[in-house]
Amino acid sequence: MAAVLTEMSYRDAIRRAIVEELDRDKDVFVMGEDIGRYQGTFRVTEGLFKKYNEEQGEWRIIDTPIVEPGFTGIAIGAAMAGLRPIVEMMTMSFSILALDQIINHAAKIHYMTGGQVKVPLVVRGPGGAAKQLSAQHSHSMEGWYAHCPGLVVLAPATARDAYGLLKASIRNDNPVVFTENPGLYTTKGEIPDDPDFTLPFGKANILKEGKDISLIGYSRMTMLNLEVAERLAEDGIDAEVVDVVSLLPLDTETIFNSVRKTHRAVVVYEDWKHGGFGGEIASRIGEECFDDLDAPVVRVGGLNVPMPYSRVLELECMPKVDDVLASIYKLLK
Amino acid sequence: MAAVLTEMSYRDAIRRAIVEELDRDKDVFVMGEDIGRYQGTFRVTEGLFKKYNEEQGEWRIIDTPIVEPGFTGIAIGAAMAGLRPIVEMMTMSFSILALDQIINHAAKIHYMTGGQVKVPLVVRGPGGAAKQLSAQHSHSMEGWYAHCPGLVVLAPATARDAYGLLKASIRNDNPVVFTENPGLYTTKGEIPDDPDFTLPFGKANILKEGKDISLIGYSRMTMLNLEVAERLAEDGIDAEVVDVVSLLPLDTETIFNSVRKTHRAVVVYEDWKHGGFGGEIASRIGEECFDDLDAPVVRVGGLNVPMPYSRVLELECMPKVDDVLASIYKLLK
Amino acid sequence: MAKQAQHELTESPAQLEQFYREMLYIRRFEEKCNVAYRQGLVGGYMHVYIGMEATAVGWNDAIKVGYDYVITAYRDHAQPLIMGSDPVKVMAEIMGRKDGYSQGKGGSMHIYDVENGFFGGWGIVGGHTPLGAGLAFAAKYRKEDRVALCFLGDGASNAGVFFETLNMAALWDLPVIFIIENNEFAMGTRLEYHAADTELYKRGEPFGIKCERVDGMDVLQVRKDAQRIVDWVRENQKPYVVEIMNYRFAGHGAADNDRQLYRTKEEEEENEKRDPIARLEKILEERNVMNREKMEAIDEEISEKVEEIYEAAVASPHPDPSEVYDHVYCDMEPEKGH
Amino acid sequence: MAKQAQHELTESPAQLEQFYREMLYIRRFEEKCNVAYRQGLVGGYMHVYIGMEATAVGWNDAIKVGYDYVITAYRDHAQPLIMGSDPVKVMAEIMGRKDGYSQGKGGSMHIYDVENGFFGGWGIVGGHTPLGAGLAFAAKYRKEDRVALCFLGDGASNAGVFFETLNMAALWDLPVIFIIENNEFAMGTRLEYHAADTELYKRGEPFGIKCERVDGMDVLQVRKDAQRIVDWVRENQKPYVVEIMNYRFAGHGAADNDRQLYRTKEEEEENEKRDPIARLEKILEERNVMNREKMEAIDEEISEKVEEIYEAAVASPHPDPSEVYDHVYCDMEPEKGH
Ligand SMILES: Cc1ncc(C[n+]2csc(CCOP(=O)(O)OP(=O)(O)O)c2C)c(N)n1
Ligand SMILES: Cc1ncc(C[n+]2csc(CCOP(=O)(O)OP(=O)(O)O)c2C)c(N)n1
Ligand SMILES: [Mg+2]
Ligand SMILES: [Mg+2]
Repeated sequence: MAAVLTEMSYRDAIRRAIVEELDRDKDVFVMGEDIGRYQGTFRVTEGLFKKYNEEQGEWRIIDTPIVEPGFTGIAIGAAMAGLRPIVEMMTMSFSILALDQIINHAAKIHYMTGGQVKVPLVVRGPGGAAKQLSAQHSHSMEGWYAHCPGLVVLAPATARDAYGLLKASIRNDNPVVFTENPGLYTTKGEIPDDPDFTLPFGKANILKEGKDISLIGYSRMTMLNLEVAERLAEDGIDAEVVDVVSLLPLDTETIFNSVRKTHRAVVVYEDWKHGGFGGEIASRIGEECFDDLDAPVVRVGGLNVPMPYSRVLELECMPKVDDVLASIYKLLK
Repeated sequence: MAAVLTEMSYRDAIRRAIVEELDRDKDVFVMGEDIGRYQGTFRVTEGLFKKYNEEQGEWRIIDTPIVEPGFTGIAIGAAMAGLRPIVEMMTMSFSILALDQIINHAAKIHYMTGGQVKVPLVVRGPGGAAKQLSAQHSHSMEGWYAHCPGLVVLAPATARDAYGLLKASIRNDNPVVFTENPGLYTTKGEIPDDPDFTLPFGKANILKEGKDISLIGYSRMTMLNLEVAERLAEDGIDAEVVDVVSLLPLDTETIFNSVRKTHRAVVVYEDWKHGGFGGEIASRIGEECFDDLDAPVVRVGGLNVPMPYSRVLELECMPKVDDVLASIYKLLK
Repeated sequence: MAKQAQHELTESPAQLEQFYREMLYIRRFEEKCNVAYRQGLVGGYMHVYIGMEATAVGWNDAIKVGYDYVITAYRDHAQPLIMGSDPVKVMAEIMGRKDGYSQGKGGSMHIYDVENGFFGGWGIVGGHTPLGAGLAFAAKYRKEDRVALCFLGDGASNAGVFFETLNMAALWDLPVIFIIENNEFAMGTRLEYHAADTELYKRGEPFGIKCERVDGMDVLQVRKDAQRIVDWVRENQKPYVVEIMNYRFAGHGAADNDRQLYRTKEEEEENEKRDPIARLEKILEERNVMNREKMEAIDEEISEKVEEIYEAAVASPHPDPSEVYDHVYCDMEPEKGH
Repeated sequence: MAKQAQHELTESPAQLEQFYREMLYIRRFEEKCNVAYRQGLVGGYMHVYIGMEATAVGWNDAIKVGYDYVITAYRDHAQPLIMGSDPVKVMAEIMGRKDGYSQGKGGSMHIYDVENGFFGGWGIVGGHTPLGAGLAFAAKYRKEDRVALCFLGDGASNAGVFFETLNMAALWDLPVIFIIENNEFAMGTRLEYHAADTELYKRGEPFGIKCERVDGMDVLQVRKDAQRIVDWVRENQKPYVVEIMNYRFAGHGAADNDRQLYRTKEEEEENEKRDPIARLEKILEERNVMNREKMEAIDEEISEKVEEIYEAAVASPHPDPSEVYDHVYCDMEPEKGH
């Protein structure tokens, strides 16, 4: 029974997932800055306040003051009592203020209580740089989150994954950090017309098969890698594109199998290179696929500088197709 | 002209560094919770309040309310105006509350102002697990900090390094995160009797030379590696112990040179293994020493679980000599 | 200053005896914890409630235990004991044993008994205050009339997240009561060195939250204030801030051996005169509820009970190393190994 | 509500003209920024000060520019313009050019002119408030009599770190003035949806900080209040909280095209009647300081000046890609490459 598919944007897929889960379960609610009456800065929550609060007279879409630690904590407390909050961070950069709540509280509660308390919380929002938002608004936080046991950390690149994984996250009893990306909101994908469609955590995708080299990334960098693969194809190089999707848990098997086939790997991430999550992926490959590698595992990351405002400088910071190609050609030489 | 050496504990070395710099420069002051009248939870600041505030009538040692974001921010503001604050975090775990101030502000100010403003700030305190402090008090934060450009991140293992590097940090115009370790405070070392002794950032140390394998770590894990090396020596394996000391900047040359000599490397860190800083070190070695490696670079890290209270479980979480040995023997097989 | 207690003779002898038993139970339990700590049976940080007993006892009597929510910081042994939790599981947790409420994963600072509505047990100063509001949020969201009690220290009342929480609690009319236990110290720092204005109840004012300062050393007065406030909050569905004046007789934590760095012996002795247990004993005598002999008998009974709890906890095994991976996730395994 | 202005005839004609010129300068400059944004010469987030000019102008006139410290959030173009900063460097920074104050690294939200005592320019709501106190801390530490002005929004006044800062500012007697610019909105959220009590000045009260609400649309009144408060703080070496009532005529940022989601057209029109520039124009006429013709001439002059600033900024080159590594550290090179 093949599901009917509808084409929609990454943003609409996320909104559909939220609406379906709000309709399905009264315990689900949404909380964040400017998400209700103002419809959300990135318009992900458009129409929700009208539908639930105004038309249905419910208290489901909750505009908060600009206090990330406080409202995240309230959401966690509500989750401890059995509700299922979806917290929007206007940008993931601002979640740095709520790390104590997310890491020291949400992520550890199930453990510290010896399993007495569950925290069915989703923290979602756009991560990484957008366009000229400068140093304080352009953080990639997912690498930090992926370091913290007790969390599930997702960074889907496609509308379909965003849809299926967000639904799974809302239904899941663990705290989930769900990173979107401003550059992905308008990309399109096909979504199954099935309100019970969910996807499992910890599953990487092969978006393009290939035999010569594995291009490994997540979120917007997966889209970059698809471009890189096209450019490589012009030179007769057949690249495989591995979309990591889930940083914690990490699907090492899919990654290792790809590298065992291609014998070469490049890991691409937008975040600052030094100490970023690409190091985790690369060192895993280095350790587990040592005998399969024909070349060193190369990482391509963001420049190790605070994000500058100037577009010229900003573009310099983020990995581009040519940066990845340059590393690959160095590798193949 | 060989300097006269005095033997003292890691804790006393840090205190001496602080006192000498307080005496040297009126712009230096110390701020933190219970550091003054109460002498500091780990007694690092013992006697300072009495000496400066009571006897000399100065306002140099400042007890704060328990508000890490607020007092760190005040210290940063004071640094912007040219003062040189030393902020003690009662434990580095609590600095998670101040990350917005340290990362979004201190680390980026010089850049965002185009060089107009300097932030000569030191944030120091014990990092990592002590003994049964449970999940919320046992964080290793240095890996996160080392990810952030604009910061200098140090994690000295010896009293001498702690002394020389802390003095350098206080005199330096960049924000420095200086991680101590509760398990190191009572360890002893020899300190040069020279009030102008400082050490450069970005310099790893070879604490024991060897030719068969490189044991790479920092802070308390360097001491563990020395023990591992002794055990290996019993089996005729000659290990080299590399103390990384400085995570940002990272002295890759010393690390690479060691691996190029030994052809094998183990990276040991106390922090959660997944996404920890060991990944950065291991993936660098994998990339730059590919042809020199006779075996995969292995990482030994803390278990990926929130720190449990029970001593039995806590010991299970932290890397132990036998864990490192087990990885090495697997590698050598 | 705190309003003076006026003892109207409203409490029944049974009730008075119950308060006495509960306070004494906490006192003897905490003393035993101190013994266990000195014996090396407890590690890490442990903070006892000695001197502050009237606060927990008075408030606990004013709520619907098992229905209402209670949350506090790391000084968290007292509440579960009088909420009907299994005391062996409390003591075993403090010792990090398998029979503890968190099977040894939490320890002294992280006690939870969720079935009874006790939500812990938190180590980050101020960090649990939004959680308390979140519990009240859930009650309101579900249109239940539960009330949440959120205890915090004078030191914690400076935390930014507490003020953020106050604003939202008022903005959304959450039925949460913040009980600032002003025991005059935040670890080694005196109240006047950490709070610009030492009348901490005022922190509710800029948010239009009803707030007041009350006495915390006379359990009868505590009980009356508590009932009045709990009823008001349940009825009006709005938050409340209470500053309750008590005092900790012990050090900050079991490892704090330097009380003289922040307070004098004379000050301690002066405050010991405020001992809530001695105070109730006087009332019990005055009202002819019981005589000293009866009190001693009760004390002996409770001390024996505490001894049994201690023995049972000591007999509980340590967790098996393999349990280290349990409860990292619900229904998911974490990745294993170093 | 805000105290009513009583115009005593104390300002000299020259002073009145100066206020007029400064407000108009800000207005025209900001309008030009909007043009530049629409032309694609400015990217990211840009927040203009249109409607709020009287606040910056009145306060700036009350301090010792270049000696006292000034810090604000991301709505930061106005202050440097009237503090004597190089306007081309301001506009160039907004456009991300090499001649900008931060050589294009900061952009609209991060303008700094430290020589003149202007310390920015910050993007994290509330995050700069402890920095403001820290500047005052430095003044006190050095026994200088500088005062720090820290501007923040109504939305920012909910931030926890702001309350932490208030407590310490009062505890340590820091000469800092927190000026809460209550423009009735935090982005798309009305005051009453984000603040439980909309009288924001009260937030100083629990710390014993002197605080009051003042009018922010009449520059003469602003100037008087500012001088009184700055003098008091300099004299008494204590913090102060001022809530100043103003209104932003524009959207939150240049990208905010949906003002009708949070306020009506009628409301906007009603508030336009409060326009501080029109208000001063009326006073200028009433007091015979200048006539409409003179005002138009000044406007023309200023508009031309702004045009020149704009042209000069546009002519400034973009930074060279290699500059991306400059100023990550003082006296240290960062590691390079992807
Ligand atoms: C964020 C944070 N900073 C510091 C600490 C260390 N610490 C634990 S308890 C405490 C004092 C708290 O005092 P108070 O809130 O008055 O509670 P009391 O201990 O008196 O019950 C401190 C500083 C901590 N646990 N969390
Ligand atoms: C911590 C944080 N959360 C969210 C944002 C996004 N944001 C930028 S400005 C703003 C509104 C602030 O309003 P207010 O403080 O009243 O200042 P105004 O814009 O009115 O001058 C928001 C939500 C941010 N910059 N920082
Ligand atoms: Mg206290
Ligand atoms: Mg505003």
